[in-house]
Order: sequence, then C-alpha cells, then structure tokens
Amino acid sequence: MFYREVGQFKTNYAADQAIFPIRQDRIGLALILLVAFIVIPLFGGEFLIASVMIPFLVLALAAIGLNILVGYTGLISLGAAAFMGVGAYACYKLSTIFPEVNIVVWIVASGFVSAAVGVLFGLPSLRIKGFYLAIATLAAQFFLQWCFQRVPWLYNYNTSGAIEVPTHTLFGVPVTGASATPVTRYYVVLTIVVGMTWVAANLVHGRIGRNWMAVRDMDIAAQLMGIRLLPAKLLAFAVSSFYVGVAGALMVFMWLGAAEPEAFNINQSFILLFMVIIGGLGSLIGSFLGAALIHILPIIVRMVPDALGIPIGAATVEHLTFIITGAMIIFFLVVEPHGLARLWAIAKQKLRVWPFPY
Amino acid sequence: MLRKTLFAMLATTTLAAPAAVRAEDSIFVPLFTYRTGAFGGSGTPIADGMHDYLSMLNERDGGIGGVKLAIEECETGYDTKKGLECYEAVKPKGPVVVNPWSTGITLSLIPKAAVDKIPILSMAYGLSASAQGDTFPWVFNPPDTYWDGMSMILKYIGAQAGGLDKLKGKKIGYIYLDAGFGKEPLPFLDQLAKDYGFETKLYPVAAAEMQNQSAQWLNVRRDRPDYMIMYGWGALQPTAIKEAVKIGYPMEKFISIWWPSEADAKGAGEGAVGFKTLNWHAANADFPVIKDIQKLVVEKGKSQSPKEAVGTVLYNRGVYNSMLIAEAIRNAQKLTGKKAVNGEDVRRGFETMNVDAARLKELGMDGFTGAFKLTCADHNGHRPTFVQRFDGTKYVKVSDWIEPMTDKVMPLLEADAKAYAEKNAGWPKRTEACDAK
Amino acid sequence: MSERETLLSVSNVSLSFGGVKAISDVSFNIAKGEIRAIIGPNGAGKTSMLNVINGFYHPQQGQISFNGVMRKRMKPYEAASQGIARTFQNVALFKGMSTLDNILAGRALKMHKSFFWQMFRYGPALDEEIEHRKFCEEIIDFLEIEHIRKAPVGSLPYGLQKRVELGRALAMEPTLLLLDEPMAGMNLEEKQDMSRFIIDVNQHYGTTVALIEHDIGVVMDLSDRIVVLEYGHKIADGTPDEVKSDQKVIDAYLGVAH
Amino acid sequence: MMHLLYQIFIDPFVQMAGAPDLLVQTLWEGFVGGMLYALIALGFVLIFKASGVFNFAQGIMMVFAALTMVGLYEKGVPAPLALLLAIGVMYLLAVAVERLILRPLVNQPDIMLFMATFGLTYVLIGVGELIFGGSPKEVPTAQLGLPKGAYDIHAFGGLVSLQKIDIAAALIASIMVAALAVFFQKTRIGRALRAVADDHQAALSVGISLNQIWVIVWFTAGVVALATGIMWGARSDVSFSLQVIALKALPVLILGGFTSVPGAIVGGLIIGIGEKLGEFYWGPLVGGGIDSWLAYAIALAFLLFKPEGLFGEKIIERI
Repeated sequence: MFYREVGQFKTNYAADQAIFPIRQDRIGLALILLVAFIVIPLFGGEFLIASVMIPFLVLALAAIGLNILVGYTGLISLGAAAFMGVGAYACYKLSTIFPEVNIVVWIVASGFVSAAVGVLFGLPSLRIKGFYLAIATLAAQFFLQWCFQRVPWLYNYNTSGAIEVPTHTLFGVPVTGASATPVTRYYVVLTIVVGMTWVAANLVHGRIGRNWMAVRDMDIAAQLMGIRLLPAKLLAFAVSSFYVGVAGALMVFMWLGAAEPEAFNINQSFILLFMVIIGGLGSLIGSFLGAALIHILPIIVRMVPDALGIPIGAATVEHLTFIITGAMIIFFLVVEPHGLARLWAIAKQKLRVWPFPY
Repeated sequence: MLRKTLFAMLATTTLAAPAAVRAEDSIFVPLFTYRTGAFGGSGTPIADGMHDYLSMLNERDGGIGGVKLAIEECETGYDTKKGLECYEAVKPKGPVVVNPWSTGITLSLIPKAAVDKIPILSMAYGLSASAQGDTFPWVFNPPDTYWDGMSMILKYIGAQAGGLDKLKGKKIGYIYLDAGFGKEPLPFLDQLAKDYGFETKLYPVAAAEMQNQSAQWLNVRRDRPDYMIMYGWGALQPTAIKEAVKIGYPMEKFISIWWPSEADAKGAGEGAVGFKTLNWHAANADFPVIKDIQKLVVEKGKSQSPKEAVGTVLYNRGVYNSMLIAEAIRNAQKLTGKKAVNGEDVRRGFETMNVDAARLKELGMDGFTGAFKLTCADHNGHRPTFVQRFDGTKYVKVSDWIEPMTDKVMPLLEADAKAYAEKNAGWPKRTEACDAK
Repeated sequence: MSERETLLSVSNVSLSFGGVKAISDVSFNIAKGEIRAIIGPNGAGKTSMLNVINGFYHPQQGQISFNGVMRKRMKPYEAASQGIARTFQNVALFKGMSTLDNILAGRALKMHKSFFWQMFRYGPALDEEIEHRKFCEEIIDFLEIEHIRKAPVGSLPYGLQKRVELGRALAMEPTLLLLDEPMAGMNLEEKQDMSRFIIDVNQHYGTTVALIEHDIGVVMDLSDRIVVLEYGHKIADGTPDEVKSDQKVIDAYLGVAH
Repeated sequence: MMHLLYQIFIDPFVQMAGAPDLLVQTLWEGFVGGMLYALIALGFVLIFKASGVFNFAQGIMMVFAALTMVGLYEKGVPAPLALLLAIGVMYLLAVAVERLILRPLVNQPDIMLFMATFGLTYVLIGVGELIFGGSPKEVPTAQLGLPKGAYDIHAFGGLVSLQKIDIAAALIASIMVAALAVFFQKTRIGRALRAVADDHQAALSVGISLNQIWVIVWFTAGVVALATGIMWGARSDVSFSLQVIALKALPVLILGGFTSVPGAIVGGLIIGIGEKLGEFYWGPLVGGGIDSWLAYAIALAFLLFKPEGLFGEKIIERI
C-alpha cells in the first residue's frame, strides 16, 4: 500500500544504479535524518542523547567498520576494540602535539593511523584463512592493549596511565570535555557517522564493494576474475580499521571523556562482533540495527523493573540483563540467522505485496 | 517498520529515564556498585557496607537531620561505559555526591563534576592529584593517596629493618595490577629508591592474567627480594598470596596496600599467616555503629550481606565510605541551614569536614578509625594508617599509626595536579569560595 | 584448421599432488577462434588441465604459452588480465550477490576509477559504473536473464546459475573462455540453449572456447577439435570424426582393460 | 645495539645454564599450565569434531561447572555429592543446548552457531552470578581428596618444588585424555561419534541419532570443563575472571588444529611452556607482563609456516 515500487519506472541506468532506487526508501531515509538531526536534539532528554544516542552512533560506526571486514570481505576479526584503541590513542597524541588544529580533523585523521596498523595485522591474511585468521586479530588485540598499557609516550606520561580529553572548541563552541553539551557532541558524532556511512554505502555498492564480496563468497573465482586477493583484503583491513579507529576516537573524545586501556578490552571486541552478526553480515543498516539491539536492549531491560516499580537489586537486574541479552541473541539467530537486516528486508518485501500474501 | 519501532523504543527510554522531579523531603544518594564482573568479589562487601550504613541512618535516625536518604544502587560491573550510563541515569535525580568506585569511571567524571555541580568521592582511589582542592574543588579522595600508601609501607619496612637508612642495598619487589592504579606509584617508588638506596624489582600482572601468575612468582623466586609490596585488586590478590605461599616466600615480608580482604588470604590456608596489609579502620564488628547496623538492618533482612561478612575489611570500608557521605551531608545542612541539601552544599560539607575524636565517639566509631579533617586545599587528609597482619582467620593490627611521608608526597601531588591542569587545556580555575572556619 | 594461428599451447605438462599424478606429459594446442573440447572419463585430469591453464595449479614440468608468451608459473589474476576467463564445474558464483552484481564483478579488470571517486560515487566513478552497467545489460539481454537481474544468485535454479556464470565470464571480454562442464545436470532444453549461447559467443565475439563436457553428443556437434585424456595421459587429439573412430577412445569409454 | 642483541639472544641462555633448577621449575610450571590449556582445548575439540560448532562457551562452561560444584558445597552439600550434582547439571546443560540451540540451528553456517554459543556465554554468566554470586570461591580441595603441599626436590643445583595439586592436575588431565581416547576407539558410541565427525549424512544413514550424539558430546565437554575448572580453581580461585584465561585455549586450538586431540595436547604444551619461558627469560627486557599476548604471537608464528595448524589436515583447494 504505502511501500510499493509499482509505477516507478527507471528511464536510465543511473537512476537504477542509485543506492536507494525506490522512492519510499528515500523518503524513509529523509525522515530518519530529520528525526536524527532535528527531533532528537529538540525533544530528547540529556540521558537519551548522552547515554543512548551518542554511544549507539559510535558503536554503529565501529560495527560498520567491522562489518566491512567480517561481513563484506569474510575475514573474521576478534580484535576490533584494539583498533578502536589505536584510533583513540592516535587522536590523543595528534591533538596534544598539534593542539591548534581542529579536533574534528584529528578525529578523522586518527583513522589513518588505525588503518595503517590494520594493514600490518592484516598481512597474515594472505596465508591464513577462516577461523585461523582469528588468531592474528587476537594477537593484535592483546598486543596493542599491552602497548597502550606499557608505552608511556602514548598516554603522555600521565600518572593515571589513562588518556584524558581536554576541552576543544569548534567555531568557538566546546565540542569535547565536560563543558561541551551533549547536544553539541551529538551533532559532531552524528555528522561524522552519517558522512562516513554515506561513504561506506558508496564503497560497498561500487567496484570495491563487489570485489570484497567476491573475495568473501568465492575467493578462488574472484582471483580468476582478475581480483588480486592480497590488495583486496588489505584494502578491506585498511578501510575497516579506519572506520573502527574513528569510532574509537569518537568514543573517547565524545563519549567517555577519559579512557584506560581496559576500555578497549577483548569483551568490547566481542560485543562489536555481536552487533555485526546479530545485525546482519554484509549489511550497513544491519550494523545500526545490531548496535541498537545490543546497546539499547540492556538499557531498556534495566529500566523495566524501575518503571514497573518492582524492587530488584541493581546486581540482579544486571544478571537478568545478561541472561536476557544472551537469550535474545540465541532467539534472533534461531528466528532469522541472517540477522536483523534480513528481517527488515522480509518486512519490506511483505509490505511491498501487501495486502496479498505473495 | 523496524526503524520506527526503534525510535518508539528510544522515545520510551527518554520518558522512563529521568524522573527529574526530586522529592523535597529526601536526599538522593546514588551508590555505584559492582557486584558483577571480574572484580565482583571485592565489590560486593563494599557495596553492602555502603548501603547498610545509610540504611541504618534511615532506620535509626530517620535519615540525616530529619531528612530521609533516598539510596539507589547502580550496577557498573567495574566498567567505565556502564558507569557513565549510571551517571547520566542518576544525574537528573539530583544526586548530592557520586562514588564511582572505579578509577576509570572517576577519571571520566572528574571534568564533569564542576560542570554538573556534583561532588565526587573517590575514597583512597581514583586520581591521586585530585587531593589538591585548589585544582580539583569538586573531587575528594580521603584519607590517603596511593603515594601516601607506598610511603607508609616503606616506612614500615624501614622500621622492620631497623630504620629507613637500613634499606640501603636491599631489594624490594613490587607486584601490581598492570593498570593505572598499579602503575601510579612507580615514579614515587623510583624516587624513594634513589633517596634510600634500595633496588626495586617490578612484577606487573595484566588484568587478563590475574589468575595466571606463576611466571611472575618464578621471577620473584629468582630475584629473591627482601620485601614484597602488592598493589592488587580482585582475583589478583588471592592468586598472588597462593603463589607466594607456593614458592615459600616469607609472608611476614609481604605487604599490600589496603585492598585485600580476609577471603583473599584465607584461600592460601595456613601458609598465608603473616601476610600484611595497610588499613585505616578496624576490621571487626565490635563497635556501636556496626552493632546498630546488625540490629537495625542486617537482622531485619534489609541487607544483601551475609551476616558473617559484617565487620570484615571491605564491608567496613564501605561503612567508612558512607560515613564520609553522611558527615558531608550533615555539615552541608549545618552550613546552609537547609534540610534538603544539594550537590553544591555537600561539596562545601566535604571541605569543612572535621571528624575529631569526640565526633567519632558520637558516631559509635570510637577506635574504629582515626580523627581526620579536610580543608579547601587538602581534599585528602593524608592520614596515618596502620599495618594489620593476617592470623589465619582475620586481620589483627600489629603496628602503631604510621604517618605518610607528606614531605615527599606533596611535591609530587602538586606537580601532578599542575600537569593535569596544563594537559587539559582550559582547566577551570577554582572559583568556589572557601568556607574555612 | 591448421592454418589458424595458435592461441595457447600446452607442452609436456605434468602435474601431481603428493604422490598422485593428475596429468602426465600432456601436450596440445588451442587455435584462435576455435571451439576446443577436452573429454575423458572421470578422474582423467580434465579440470586439473583447466586449472593449469589459468594458473591456479602450477605444473611440475612442462610449459604453457599463451598468445606467444611462454610462462612457467603465473598467478590466476595474471591469467585473467591476459584474457583467460572460465566457468566452474560446481558453479562458483558469488552467492551473496545479485545476478547483476555477479556480472559486474566480472568487469573488475576493466574498471579503474580511483578509490577517491569511489568514496563519493560521483564523477568518473559514477560514469564508469553506468557505462559498465550498460555493457552488462547487453550480456544479460544476450543470455536472456533480464528477469533475474536483481535476484540473489544463491536462490536461482541450477540452470540459470550456470547461465549467470557464463555471463560473468563473458563480462571479462575474454580471448580464451574455459568452460568446465557447462551443461552438467541440465535438461535437453537447457542444453540446447547453452549450446546456442556457446556457438553465439564463438561466432559473434570471436572468442576462443575450450570446454569440458561429458555429453559426447553435444561435444561432437559443438567442437572443432577434441583432446581426449585418460588417467592423466592424452590418448587422442583431433576432429570429432577422427576422435570418434579412435580405438583407444572407444576402449576408454567402454572401459576395456588395457 | 650489541648489548640489546646480547640480552635477547645470549643472556637468557646463560641464565638457563646458570640456574638449571629455575629452568626446570619454569618448564614444570609451563607444563602444568599447558596441560590445563590443553584440557580446555580438548573440550572444544570434542564439540567441534562432532557438531562442527566453534564453541565459544567452553571457557564459561568451565567456570560455570566449577562454580556449581563449589557453590553447592558452600551451601552445605558434601563435596563428593556436589561433584556428582555438578556433573548432573552439566548433563542438563547439554540437553538444553541440544534442544534450544543445536536443533533449531542445524545446517546453519558455522558462524551462526558460533554466535549462538556467544549467547550461551551470556546466559551462563547471568545464571551463574544470579545463583552463586560474583565473589571468587575457594575449591574444597581436601574434601575432594586432592592433595596439598609440595614435593621439594633438591636437584639441578638448587630446589625444584612440585606442587602436589599440580601433579594431580597433570595426572587427571592425562587420565581424561586416555579415557577419551579409549572411549573414541573402543565403544559403540565412540565409533558413532567418529562417524558423525567424518560425515553427518553417512552417520544418519546408518541410523545414528545425531541429537543423542550431540547431547553426549556436550556432556563430555561439560565434564572436561568441570575437571579443568576445579583444577584451575584449586590453583587460584573459582571466579568469573577465569573465563578470560580460557581464551588461551584459542591459540592452543589453532596451533593444534581444530579437530585433533593430540594436537590439543601438543599445542597446549607448546603454548604453556612457551609463554612461561618467554615471560621468565625475555619478559624482563620489556618490563614483564608479556604473557598476555605471547601465546597468540607464538601461535601466529607457527601458523605462518603451517597455515592449517600442526595437526590439521592439509587443505588442497579444489574447484
């Protein structure tokens, strides 16, 4: 009824090669952006913006990065959090060495450092395949975390051993540090995330994305199409680490405000992998859905007893959150093994033919 | 459409979260706790102690100054991200103080405190430099910093060896959690090593390897340090004690900062007898205040704590922490004449805190801990501590009160506070007035 | 046929895995513009031969020259860039992608616009994308698969998958097209369609075709020349008529013991 | 520069020769640690062989099993009975996993099953903490009949101290491995298991119930997990942070190949001994604490030379 492409004729390939060829999708996207850019900052409470939306966007960006590697190129990674750390530490170093340069520039630039480290740890991927590759990323995870702990230069010899975020301004408005309002930080995060998502969408829908997916689906055939495996995989490592690194810089500068190396531990890596798989491998929208489910579901679970006035201890709620999150993961896998993105696609398909069942 | 439901979900969270209205007839005290996660073992008794003391005040006195305390626990799991979420969740309810109970969370909150006007109490943890009230008017970390702790351990070792000058040529081993907390004393230790001519041996333990320390202790066996100092947390501590027993390290020469509990030492059995830690409060239940808690809270089933845990080291640590909160609130009421005080008032309450012997007696804490006083400049107190020795079931005080080497600690604190303000460009100058009496 | 120029020649190639000999001392050539068939019983080394030709396996002995260039070892993507394309015995499509994307993936070597433009899908990158889409649409028209253009290939019936795979190979505009059992598992009608496509490709685009096929009838009708392998050895080489009357071939196919 | 090279390439060996008792002690510690890693990996291999599941939950199963046993003991159940009950709980867990995870997800790609075991990990953490609390628990070693104390051997120019509990751990690990080998080779169920490992379809066609096999395999892995948890718990404590150590089984597995029982043992020993030697002799050069990543680096180095693991089957790519 509302979601129907009948009557939308494409008269040229340009229109049909667009990323959103269907009009309703474009309208939906515009609506979402409208809500994200205007409605939420206007009407959202501080908790929604600071503790729900900013973390959600940051995690979604990291999930997109990881999805490029795991979902689009089929290379498993258990070390994503360490690359978030590389981004965060790079941004910290760059912004203290050159404090006069705008912080947003450094946040984005820190992605390049992360990309370089990603390529380095991606090199074994030529020889090592499948789950075996997980070991290279695990080595990265533990080694990099050790470096954050052990190389005092990285944290500017702070006695606390942590990196702390001073106030930086953008056009005179503080964007980091405690005096930056959540709304300002939200706008910076949102703008970067939307921009980078757009770029990711362009990449995966074009030649580069097709090459990655070809490597993922059938690497032998891809080689015989003239796709060189190592450059394709390394490019995936680089782009993926870039995204994850920027997400890491955003996490520390826009969300946490200070970070110890523990913020980039193995659990964080696993959680990112959750998001990607639950959301849907090889789907950008899935990365958002996965981040939403994994980050927001526990928040809601924690609020339910409070809202219903049931007196439960904070720890019990936490235990229940673990159980429910775990059960939901299994439940979603059983219901739709291809992730939330596939559920979304099925829902769209149903809408397209509604009210008829087929 | 899933996207829409998502936003519907988000909308509900906004509505549900900040019940921004604060009742005028109560004072909101959130307690950040961690009963879960890798450090849950240490976190649980602390959480119980904090909670039970405040509940006891509600039961016995009807709160503080006639105003009930609204106590709310928020579970952080010792995770910075969850801690920040807790902070954002409690902020709209007007907390008068937050206790992050994690160095990571504390570091994230320090810059926010001045902006949100919520004082931070990080009792003997967090950022040592925050003891400097001139730089950090909103942060309080009594009664000692980790540097104070290190200086007192060394003083004790010196006394054992027959004077600090006898440390010359000795080897002192330092086993620590390879995180900010464990690394913080390193520059101080270096300096002391230079001053007194002893040699240090470092044994870092990564958080992920807490229960896998045999390599570190093999190194200890090789290096044969004359004394061992430990800055550990969670499962690091019992494992270290067991490994020390295993290699036959003389327990009497193994001294820890104030975090190990009875349970940490018990696991190693007889071998752990002689293990020592610093402490600044009693580790038993023989005080009126603890009796009140037992009578009014624990025995009425209003506590999550097992009965036998009341009076243990970490439980009492929690009680001490809550006593600080309560005293700050009471001071704030006195200063402002208001009943329902807010964060700004409580900050002033902390700065004017003066718990002398008489006050301790009133509190039912006579002999529980030493008198102390905070000022606008000194948010720590740098109080003396004593050494307690594990006798197989409990800790027994074995030394007199040991004063920290304030002369050596203060310059470092000052320099560090200055460095913090410099590195965090635009760090606000103190504008808060001082209520010095 | 002999007046035609040789496109590829295989000389004295031997290949073994561990101790097992897959190909022993085989030589033959493929002339420009012909349809060349490789036949033989199961396990005769036919697929291994194709793998050697496009660089996926490296023979222990022997040489291969393509377009007059000798080579001993080369990487599969180098073979691809020299103009060798192929299809696979067990369809090796990119299962997670649509028909159109699979065929576009075949254009990988022809698309060069930089990462920078790709990021914004603008300017040269977009022009390129549309230009190649046009090219792929021609292939789609040619193979009569317009209706499944946007369908994920994993869900297509086998016969169509084979066709898409052919399309993907054609997208490379190959000089030499290797087809590994293009008609396996097809019904008569599908086989006829596929044969028609192969002949059309050969005649319209002038593409040289080398194919492996079990259906002797189809092979005899399609091909200009045939190589017969058995247990890794070449036992016959010639026109369909010559091969048909060769005693060794008859023995091999009827299973007469040597 | 020369000094650095000396410190890396010569000094450690001088130390080894200079104090052979410490070397032997280090090797022993590595051996015991390696055995325990191998046991964790073994539980994993069992499951991977029979159901093709990359069981991420093996680590938490170890914690959960040991926690159940110790938790029951603390609640007043006699230790041997608590042990039996814990075994019973692992059986129930195996049945639940088969019903709720494996059956509905059969024939899904490996990564989905891998993810499902992530979900299982979360559920087990939540349930475990909810019932038994988050505090570390002590293993009642005496009540379980495990020995205490140490044998001090004066040899190698010094003292080598072998903890009895470590000897017991090594013995129990060897017995379990031997028992599993007999189980696989000699019993009907064992043969069925191998059949399933080789080919699901073939196993089905000769009338072996996959569901039953899965339950047995998960149960066996659960028992192995229980043993590992108790042994490791006796060395430190049973707590949730043990789960992180279980990650060390990953390099072991990767080194040994996912499907090889001897691979798990050899891999475990290489990793265990390698990381102890590395930390003890080379760690001090960079300030120590390198055992957090050394195991992964060792496995990575091996993999670069043998990409399919030491005992994995050589992959011949076909098209």
